[in-house]
Amino acid sequence: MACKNCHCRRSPKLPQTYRIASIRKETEHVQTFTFDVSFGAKPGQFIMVWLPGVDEVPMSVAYSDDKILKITFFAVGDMTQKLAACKVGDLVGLRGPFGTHYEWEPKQHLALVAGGYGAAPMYFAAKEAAKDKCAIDIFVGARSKEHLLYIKELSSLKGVIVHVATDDGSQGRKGTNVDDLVSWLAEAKKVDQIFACGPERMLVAVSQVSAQQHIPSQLSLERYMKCGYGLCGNCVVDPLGIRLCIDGPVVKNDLCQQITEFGKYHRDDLGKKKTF
Amino acid sequence: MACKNCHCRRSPKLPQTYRIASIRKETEHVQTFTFDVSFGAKPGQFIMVWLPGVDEVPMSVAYSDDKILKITFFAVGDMTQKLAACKVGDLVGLRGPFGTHYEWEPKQHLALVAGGYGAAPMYFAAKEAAKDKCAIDIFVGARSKEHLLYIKELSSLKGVIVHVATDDGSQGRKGTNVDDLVSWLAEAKKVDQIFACGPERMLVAVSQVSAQQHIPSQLSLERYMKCGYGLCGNCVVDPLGIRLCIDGPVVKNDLCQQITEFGKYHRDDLGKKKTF
Amino acid sequence: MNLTQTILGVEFKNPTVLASGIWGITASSWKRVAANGAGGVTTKSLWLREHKGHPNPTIISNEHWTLNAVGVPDAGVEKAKEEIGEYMEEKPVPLIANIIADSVENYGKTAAAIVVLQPDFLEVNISCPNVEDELGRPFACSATDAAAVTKAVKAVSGKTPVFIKLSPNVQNIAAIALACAQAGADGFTAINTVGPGMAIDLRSRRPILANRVGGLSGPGIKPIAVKCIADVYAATKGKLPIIGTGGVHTGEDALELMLAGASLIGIGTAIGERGQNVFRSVCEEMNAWCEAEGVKDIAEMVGGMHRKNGK
Amino acid sequence: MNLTQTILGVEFKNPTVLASGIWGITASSWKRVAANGAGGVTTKSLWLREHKGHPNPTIISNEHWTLNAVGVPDAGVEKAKEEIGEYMEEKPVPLIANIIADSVENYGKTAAAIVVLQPDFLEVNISCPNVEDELGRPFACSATDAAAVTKAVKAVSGKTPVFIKLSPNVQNIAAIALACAQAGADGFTAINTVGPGMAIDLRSRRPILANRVGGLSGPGIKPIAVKCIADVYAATKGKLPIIGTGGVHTGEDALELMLAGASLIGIGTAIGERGQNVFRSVCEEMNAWCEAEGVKDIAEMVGGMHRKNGK
Ligand SMILES: Cc1cc2nc3c(=O)[nH]c(=O)nc-3n(C[C@H](O)[C@H](O)[C@H](O)COP(=O)(O)OP(=O)(O)OC[C@H]3O[C@@H](n4cnc5c(N)ncnc54)[C@H](O)[C@@H]3O)c2cc1C
Ligand SMILES: Cc1cc2nc3c(=O)[nH]c(=O)nc-3n(C[C@H](O)[C@H](O)[C@H](O)COP(=O)(O)OP(=O)(O)OC[C@H]3O[C@@H](n4cnc5c(N)ncnc54)[C@H](O)[C@@H]3O)c2cc1C
Ligand SMILES: Cc1cc2nc3c(=O)[nH]c(=O)nc-3n(C[C@H](O)[C@H](O)[C@H](O)COP(=O)(O)O)c2cc1C
Ligand SMILES: Cc1cc2nc3c(=O)[nH]c(=O)nc-3n(C[C@H](O)[C@H](O)[C@H](O)COP(=O)(O)O)c2cc1C
Ligand code: FES
Ligand code: FES
Repeated sequence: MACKNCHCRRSPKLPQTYRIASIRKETEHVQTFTFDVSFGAKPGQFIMVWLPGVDEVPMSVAYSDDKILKITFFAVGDMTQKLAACKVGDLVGLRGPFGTHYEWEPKQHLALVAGGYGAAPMYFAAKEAAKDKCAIDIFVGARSKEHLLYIKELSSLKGVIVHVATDDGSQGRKGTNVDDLVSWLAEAKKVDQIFACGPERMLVAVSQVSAQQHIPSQLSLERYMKCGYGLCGNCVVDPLGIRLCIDGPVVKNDLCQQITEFGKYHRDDLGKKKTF
Repeated sequence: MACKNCHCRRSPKLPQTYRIASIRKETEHVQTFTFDVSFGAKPGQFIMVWLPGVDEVPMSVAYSDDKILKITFFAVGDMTQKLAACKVGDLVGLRGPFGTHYEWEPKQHLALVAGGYGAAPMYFAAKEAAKDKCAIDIFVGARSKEHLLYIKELSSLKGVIVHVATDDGSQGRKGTNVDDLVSWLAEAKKVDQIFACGPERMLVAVSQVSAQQHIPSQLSLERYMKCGYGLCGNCVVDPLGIRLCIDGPVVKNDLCQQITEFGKYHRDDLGKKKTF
Repeated sequence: MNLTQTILGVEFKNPTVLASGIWGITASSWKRVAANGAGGVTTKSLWLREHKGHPNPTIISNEHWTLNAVGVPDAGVEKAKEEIGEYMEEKPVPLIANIIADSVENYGKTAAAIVVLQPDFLEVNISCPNVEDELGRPFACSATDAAAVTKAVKAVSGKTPVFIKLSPNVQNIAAIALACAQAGADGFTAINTVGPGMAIDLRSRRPILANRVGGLSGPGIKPIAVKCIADVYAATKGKLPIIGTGGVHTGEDALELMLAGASLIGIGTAIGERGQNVFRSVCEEMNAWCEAEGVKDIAEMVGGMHRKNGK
Repeated sequence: MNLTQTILGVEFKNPTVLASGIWGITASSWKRVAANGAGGVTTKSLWLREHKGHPNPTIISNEHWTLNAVGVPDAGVEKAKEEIGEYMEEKPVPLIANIIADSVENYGKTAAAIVVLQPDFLEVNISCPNVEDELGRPFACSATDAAAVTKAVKAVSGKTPVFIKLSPNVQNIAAIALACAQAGADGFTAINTVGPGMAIDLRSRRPILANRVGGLSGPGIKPIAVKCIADVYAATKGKLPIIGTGGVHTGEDALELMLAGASLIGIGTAIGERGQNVFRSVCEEMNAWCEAEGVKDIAEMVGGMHRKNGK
């Protein structure tokens, strides 16, 4: 009923299943699913992904235009492993998009920091920002070569310079992508903003760099999400009490620095604190 | 919830009470109530008028603009008599507008035929059509002088010629307003359309004139109405099965002539046929 | 793609039927609704003798719900004879005669008086929430009462299939459906209106409906209809057809009720919002969805939710 | 115009309170909601011991309704102590602690464990329709059960007022309210979610909620809330305060529930549509309406429907 034109039931708050149009295996544990449906999502926003009979979890939008939607995910637990076992044509429920997104001005110089599956939304951000004539340096990090994501796609974007770092040095610089960023910045590189998406410890490092060097940054935070639209309260952070499905996942560092639990703990589905 | 701007509950299908802003006694049994609320109604449309604790009945819009709404009513039975006993400041529920309205083209020559409280909506039509530079001859009829309505208001409208007829000849021509119309038409007067509002037997006469002389006409039909928006089915007419709250009250004569019950019977609140 | 549904031997050119109490109080109305694309029509609830409804206001809506307390007015069996008789001469689509009464005995009498008019189905309204002040708690709220009415109607209904119209306002609709099934019900209509509910005018501080309370219908009740249909379907193992009714506005709504277990789809309140073309539109939308999804026959959808993999 | 309400000695700066289970699972959330203008906050239902909720999807909505089957997850009394303790240090607005349990005995134990944290009111959730598979029919569906829970809680609640949260999914809410009142209830919260209902995904043909069914909230249920509040108010002769909850999105909705008999107004689902400012907006809208109508004190509105001429 939400779709005024065709009287279909498309509502951002009600999942509807779509067939997986194509699957790309990115690494051993990471895949990208493409769906032939437009969600009009912006980089940094997320979608609730439902596998009927299993679970529904939040996932960043890896790409979205007026025809398709992509998600890139890591098979980490029950739901994501079952999702990884899906084949083209299988049904996956989607609803959204939810939350805040990365924001930039045309022609800005942006430094993007991507860890793990964070490379997917960062690719989406890079692609869109490049359209706005932004100059982009992206710092992709992973444990090792095999875990690097979206390197080829990022390299193919005009105006985007890709910096690679691996913990074991199997590709690019040895060390973390944040170390890489820091030394790059030390070479007197000026950037207008830093965007980051990845594990919380990486975000903490970026947040510190951002604060110390007075470079505005936008960080994508993950918390346990049930509804995605502000009702369940599971995604709140201390001590602000804000809901990260509404005021996040992308938060400006100024706000992030007021989140005392940042880098320390998050809450599970019962609201219990879990330290990182 | 229907009003997107102010989050008030204004919905055309949900009555809300308003205070009577002013009362004008038109004749012994007829009064006009003015409300300071805009319903955006067009001439010929009706409003459901609710007197809390008593009843809710349909009434033609006697006047509507972006500030006020007027109804003119005849104290005929329980509800309308109690309504007539109301004072300025008393609460009356209103919802609508409902139904079809009179339609004209700019600069047309219109003959309006008004019987009883039908003079009120006809005044509204005349006023609006005059704005569109229509030439208007209005034939107002009543039993006698004391029952004539809206003569002064009509006479004050530019481009409107008022013809009065009374059964007893106490004012204007003696006879019915339809007789008056017929003789006027016989004087080779050409009109583009006839509009009529009044007792059903008057409408029948107008309908015949309209058909015989091949002048398109629009007639306002009254049937028992509960919902006003197409659900209850109480206002249907045989044999078409159309609902007069939706496809009426104003019907073109072509359609009217297909209504076999027209002038013969109507149905009460139980759906039982009542002959006129 | 085939929208035809043959239910207990009666063919419906599509699954949509006019719900009871909306629009359909005369033969000409049923014909008009049929001409607008409905697969079947249901009469307003018919009483044996004349029955007064409530004073107005009786029907009010906003975009989320409709509240009604029409109070089931009817002129009695003589009028029904005239109207149904007239309709039967042409009968463009099947007619479902909905009956109501104030006692088990009178349900039997009314059924007997109506069944001779040869409607395709009898639908027994034991679930109207708007006549509680007058009649007490609806028969549909007790398995014993519901079964007793079913038995009384079945005793006189002959070959005409009997659908019991159930109330959602019960603790266990499955138990009530089962009791009716055991008493011989041939099918169910689910659901009648929800609640009842109330709306108050702020300035006058008065309930708007003259009856103070009225049953809820419209898009707000669809999830309750789906749940009730699913419960009834599961309880009767999908053996008895269900006329799913409640909050259907679109083809997708209709398909959702069918997946829950409905074979036919009642449409009432949506007429107020989508107009008389709602039947045709809902069918077009069902058709478009089925075509896109490779569903060849609408019957495939019925009860799909209850089968492994939905097939 | 005065929006302050003093209920059983507790002052609320305005009648809006955060409804249980929405947003409010941490101290920081309650503070945030208070900062957004709520007159009071209610905790999510608290269990004595850790209680798992249902798998996702647990909350889905369209413009008419929200269905939830969160399944009342909670980490147990230890977490409650920590969070309530933290909140109480500042306590910007009154706190209503909502408790739940699986037996009469455990309601008593949970109440005892929570009352020592000195919430302003205890609200006893005996009406959650989403844990029926686990717990059976809610206690709120039987006058005897509801009264037994009330008694158990009252036995340990000391001076803390006890509000019983009622279910609309019953034949006679007045009878249940009366039984609770006789068992010592100090007030009521009406209503918990309606139904339950179900929504099915068409392509997969599966119920969307992992729990298959969930309780309805949001604008579609407001008329049911109004009716239930009016019934409870009438049954208890307006002597016990009611926290009216269900489908309130606007100031006019809030006023409607107050006319039916509510002294305070719970707001839940509307947060999803109108955002965190809904409390402030609803208050502004109430204020504007009252100013225009010459209502000087919001308390005037409470139960207005039941008085002659509404005054
Ligand atoms: C805003 C946001 C964006 C995300 N984007 C992506 C993405 O693009 N790709 C990707 O692979 N993963 C993403 N995640 C993480 C993803 O949601 C989890 O990997 C997924 O939920 C794991 O579920 P599981 O059943 O496989 O594992 P489980 O074994 O159930 O859980 C593994 C971990 O995932 C977390 N998790 C489980 N359910 C949820 C939930 N409902 N909400 C949040 N966290 C949960 C748990 O905290 C746990 O630590 C994102 C999370 C958030 C909050
Ligand atoms: C489209 C339309 C426009 C109308 N416009 C006007 C108007 O501008 N001024 C005016 O004075 N009257 C108007 N009427 C007629 C008005 O509705 C009745 O006069 C009024 O309902 C009488 O109610 P009562 O209780 O006073 O009389 P009752 O004694 O109850 O009834 C007197 C007559 O009014 C009719 N009536 C009663 N209730 C209704 C109802 N719900 N719907 C239709 N007819 C009803 C009955 O058929 C009866 O013949 C209009 C009617 C319709 C259908
Ligand atoms: C105005 C109105 C009148 C109704 N009258 C009857 C009736 O006479 N008999 C009956 O069985 N159901 C009656 N109903 C219930 C409907 O048939 C239907 O079960 C209910 O409205 C839910 O469907 P909907 O949401 O499509 O309207 C009525 C409903 C409305 C809105
Ligand atoms: C997501 C969600 C979770 C809820 N959890 C609880 C709960 O834990 N305890 C409770 O008593 N009520 C709970 N409720 C019911 C609400 O408190 C409230 O009674 C109901 O939603 C009606 O109000 P609303 O329409 O304003 O949301 C929940 C409702 C929703 C939507
Ligand atoms: S995910 Fe439910 S409030 Fe954020
Ligand atoms: S007045 Fe109800 S259908 Fe016309």
